[in-house]
Amino acid sequence: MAATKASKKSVSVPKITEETADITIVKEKLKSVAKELHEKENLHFEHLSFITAVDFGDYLELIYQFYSYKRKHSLTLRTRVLTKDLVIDSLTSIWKAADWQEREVYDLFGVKFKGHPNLKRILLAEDFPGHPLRKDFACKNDEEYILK
Amino acid sequence: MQSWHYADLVYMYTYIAVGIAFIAVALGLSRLVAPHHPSKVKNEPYECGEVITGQPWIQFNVRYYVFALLFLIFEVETVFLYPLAVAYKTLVKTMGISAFIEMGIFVVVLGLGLVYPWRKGILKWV
Amino acid sequence: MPGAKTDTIKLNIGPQHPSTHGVLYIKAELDGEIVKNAEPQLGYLHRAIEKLSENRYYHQALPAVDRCDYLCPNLNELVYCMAVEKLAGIKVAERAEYIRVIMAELHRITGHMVWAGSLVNDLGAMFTPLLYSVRDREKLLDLVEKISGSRMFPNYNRFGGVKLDIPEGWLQDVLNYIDIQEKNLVDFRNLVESEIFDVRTKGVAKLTTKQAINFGLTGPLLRATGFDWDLRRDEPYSIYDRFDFNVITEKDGDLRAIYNVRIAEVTESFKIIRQAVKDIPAGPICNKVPSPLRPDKGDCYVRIESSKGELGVYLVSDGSDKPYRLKLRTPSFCNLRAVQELVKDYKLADLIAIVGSIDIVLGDVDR
Amino acid sequence: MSPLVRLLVSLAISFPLLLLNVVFIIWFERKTLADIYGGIGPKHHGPFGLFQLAFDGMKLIAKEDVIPAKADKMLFIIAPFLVFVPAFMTFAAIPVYNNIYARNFDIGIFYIFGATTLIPVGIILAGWASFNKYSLLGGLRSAAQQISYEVPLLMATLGAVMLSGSLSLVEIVKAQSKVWFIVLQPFAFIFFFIVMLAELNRAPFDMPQAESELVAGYNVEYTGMRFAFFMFGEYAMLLVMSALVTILFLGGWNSPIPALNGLVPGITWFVLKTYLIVFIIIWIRGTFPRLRVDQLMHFSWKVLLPLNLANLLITSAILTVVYL
Repeated sequence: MAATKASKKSVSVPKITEETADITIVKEKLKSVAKELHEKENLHFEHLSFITAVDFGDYLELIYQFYSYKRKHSLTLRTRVLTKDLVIDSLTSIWKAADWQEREVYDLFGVKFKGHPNLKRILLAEDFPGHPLRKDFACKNDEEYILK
Repeated sequence: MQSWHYADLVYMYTYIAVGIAFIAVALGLSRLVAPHHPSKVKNEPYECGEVITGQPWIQFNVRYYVFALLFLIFEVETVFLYPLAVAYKTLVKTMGISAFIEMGIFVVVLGLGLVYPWRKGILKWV
Repeated sequence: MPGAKTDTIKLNIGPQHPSTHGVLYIKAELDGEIVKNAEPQLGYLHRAIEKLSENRYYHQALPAVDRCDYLCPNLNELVYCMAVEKLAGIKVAERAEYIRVIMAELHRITGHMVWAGSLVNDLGAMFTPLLYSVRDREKLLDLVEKISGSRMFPNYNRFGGVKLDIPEGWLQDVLNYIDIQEKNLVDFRNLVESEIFDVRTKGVAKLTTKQAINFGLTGPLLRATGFDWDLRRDEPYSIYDRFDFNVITEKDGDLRAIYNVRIAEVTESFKIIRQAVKDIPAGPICNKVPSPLRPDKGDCYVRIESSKGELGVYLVSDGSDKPYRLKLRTPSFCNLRAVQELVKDYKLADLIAIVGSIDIVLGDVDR
Repeated sequence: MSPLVRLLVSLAISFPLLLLNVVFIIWFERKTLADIYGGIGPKHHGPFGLFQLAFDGMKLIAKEDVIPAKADKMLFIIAPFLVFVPAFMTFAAIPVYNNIYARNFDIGIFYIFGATTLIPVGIILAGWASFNKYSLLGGLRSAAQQISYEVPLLMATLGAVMLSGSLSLVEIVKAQSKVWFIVLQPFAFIFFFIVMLAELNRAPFDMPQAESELVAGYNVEYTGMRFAFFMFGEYAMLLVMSALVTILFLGGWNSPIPALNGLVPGITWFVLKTYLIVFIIIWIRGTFPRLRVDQLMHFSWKVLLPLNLANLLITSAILTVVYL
């Protein structure tokens, strides 16, 4: 798994030399790293392609895909949140594109984004039980909800 | 009033009465034929199938009515133009150029009436 | 009028509304005709494609992905197949690459044309422009049916190639179709580009490049702001580097610019298809793929330029025969976010037009 | 003929005539639009689907009549009357030929405009009474729009009145026996035509209905026969206005070339011209997108009205020179 390999590096401020890069950071640093990614002239990641999460049992890996139109390089930024403590900083203040992406992750995985202006479910109904893209979400919950 | 004026009115009212009667008959027929099963959901106003928030009868923005006021002014003035227009031929023949001048005054006054709200910015839809 | 107290109306636009392109629901707040706030509410067409795919074999996810953007399904298939191929290290047959490009561009044409038709519909025209483009789409669906057996959802791409070889005379049919479409495009433009269309679209929902990038807008919306970017040229996938075509940009960033970009792109697609039809080589249409398919552990992100913008697939494999996680980065979803900010202080009629201009397909938004 | 018999005969003729024409226009519109956008249109009932409307009517009669629970019932019921009855009223004043008319009002134009001014009232009532936000917006738009276009409408007619020196529609047509007013008043004709579209709520000015924005505008909540009467009133007005254009500018029953006078009955010319106008209106609907509400207002007050005033001045100047 690329994620597990990368996690050993534990980089906080990335150095990007190649065309693409793949780094993993601790979640506390996310906001400051993101700011730097966005603002530093040699990084200049102005395009946030998507935010998503992958469920690995006791932790969720959050994936941020960036691209720089100016420098023509892309970056996959990974960070982890423990399933017990699903809170992470929101990036909406830097990229407006992050707004709905974060809401989607919140909706489908239950990750709470600190500082998000409007953190509500986006695809599912407000009273939907559980977060369906988590691996422990059994599909029969769904049926019960529909029957209800 | 001359007798044919009354005839005009008779025609007008008959046509109105027939129009109303036609609708009444058609609605009555429909009442006989059509089903009638009111339900709570059916009698809700349509709003794209979502739960309604707030109500439509509110203090509405005044900008729609500004035009109504303007209309009133212009309509009344325009109505006065009609007799002038009908009699224009005879007026020109009897009064000569002054008929045109009178017409011009009328139109210019109307024009000023338009320029005023225009400059005031009332014609702008904000 | 100063001093007059007025209330705002909270209006639900959608999901059962004639011009929300399906089941989009916009919570709008109106002050008279002016939109003070508009918030799209999604999910009425959520079919959990991502979750479904996790419980299916790799190839079984294909039909599900097909149903994402139902106007140009082939592009969804293409990007999903590319992701699996990248993860599993599968080579694509040369002939299949050409067929894929032809199919993709055909769908791009119809995507753009149906968009343009429905935009004019949203602006209040009778069905004429929309039906003009739907009429042309009908011919395209015939072509798709001929090659794949299915009209709407071809399910035609396979890992390593495509499902079936080209039937006899199909390439000629494609060329004929393009000729007809090219003529009809002139007709369409004559019909649509009237004075009223101009006043309705020029200067509406102006965007700067900086804003557009920050919103995460891609595709024609971004190009309409004057930003020269097209994944087909700048990050060539499949065999797009072999074709000669222009990337269209406009500088205004308003509805009219978006319209111009898309219509011009249709012409570029004609060019690409003509070249592809000319150069298409003989040979096998699909490489051998191990069955069941078990890509190595790992993940990848693949993106292509769909008719709406950057369409991406993020795929994680845990080494089993099912995808561990499939994330679809759909352009409709990302672009629709901008509506919220764009419509402020425009009229209600503009709101409908702006939503229409974004080119949303609700299947693509909700997945 | 005693006056009473005459009244009854005119009613007996004009009422079915209106019904038939409206039904025909609706069929004609659907067929024409279908031709424009490459469809087929009604085709199953009768030759060329001509009886489609009869079946539609049956369906509408048999449809449930729903009045929203919170609606203002009184106004809700009155509104369709206010749309249909004026349209029918105006029919009394339309002369089809020299001596074929229900009544030759000597203020015929006033009579027609007076009656049509009631229609926006019906629309506003319908919009307000429905207790629906869409219909409210539609009604308010109608208030602003139809009212704004009323003034240019009257102004555009003034030219014809000045030329003929009469408000009677028969007299106006008679004044055109040599030259049609479209030749003498080309601009007034254009203005009148545009304004007429707005008065009729037809594309590209169909703001109060605006399917793509307001779903159906003021008549969202109406079902069955009540809805039918809105439609009916609308198409009756379409007919009346087309006839009015014919009378005011296209020479009514006068044949296009004076030499042809008397060859064909004058009514034929009248009907042909009216339906030509109807066709053009439908054609425009099939082609153009809708204007926005503010653009609509600007167009009326800032373009049409000044141009109309200018046209009026120029006309009177020329007339002065001619008459002197």
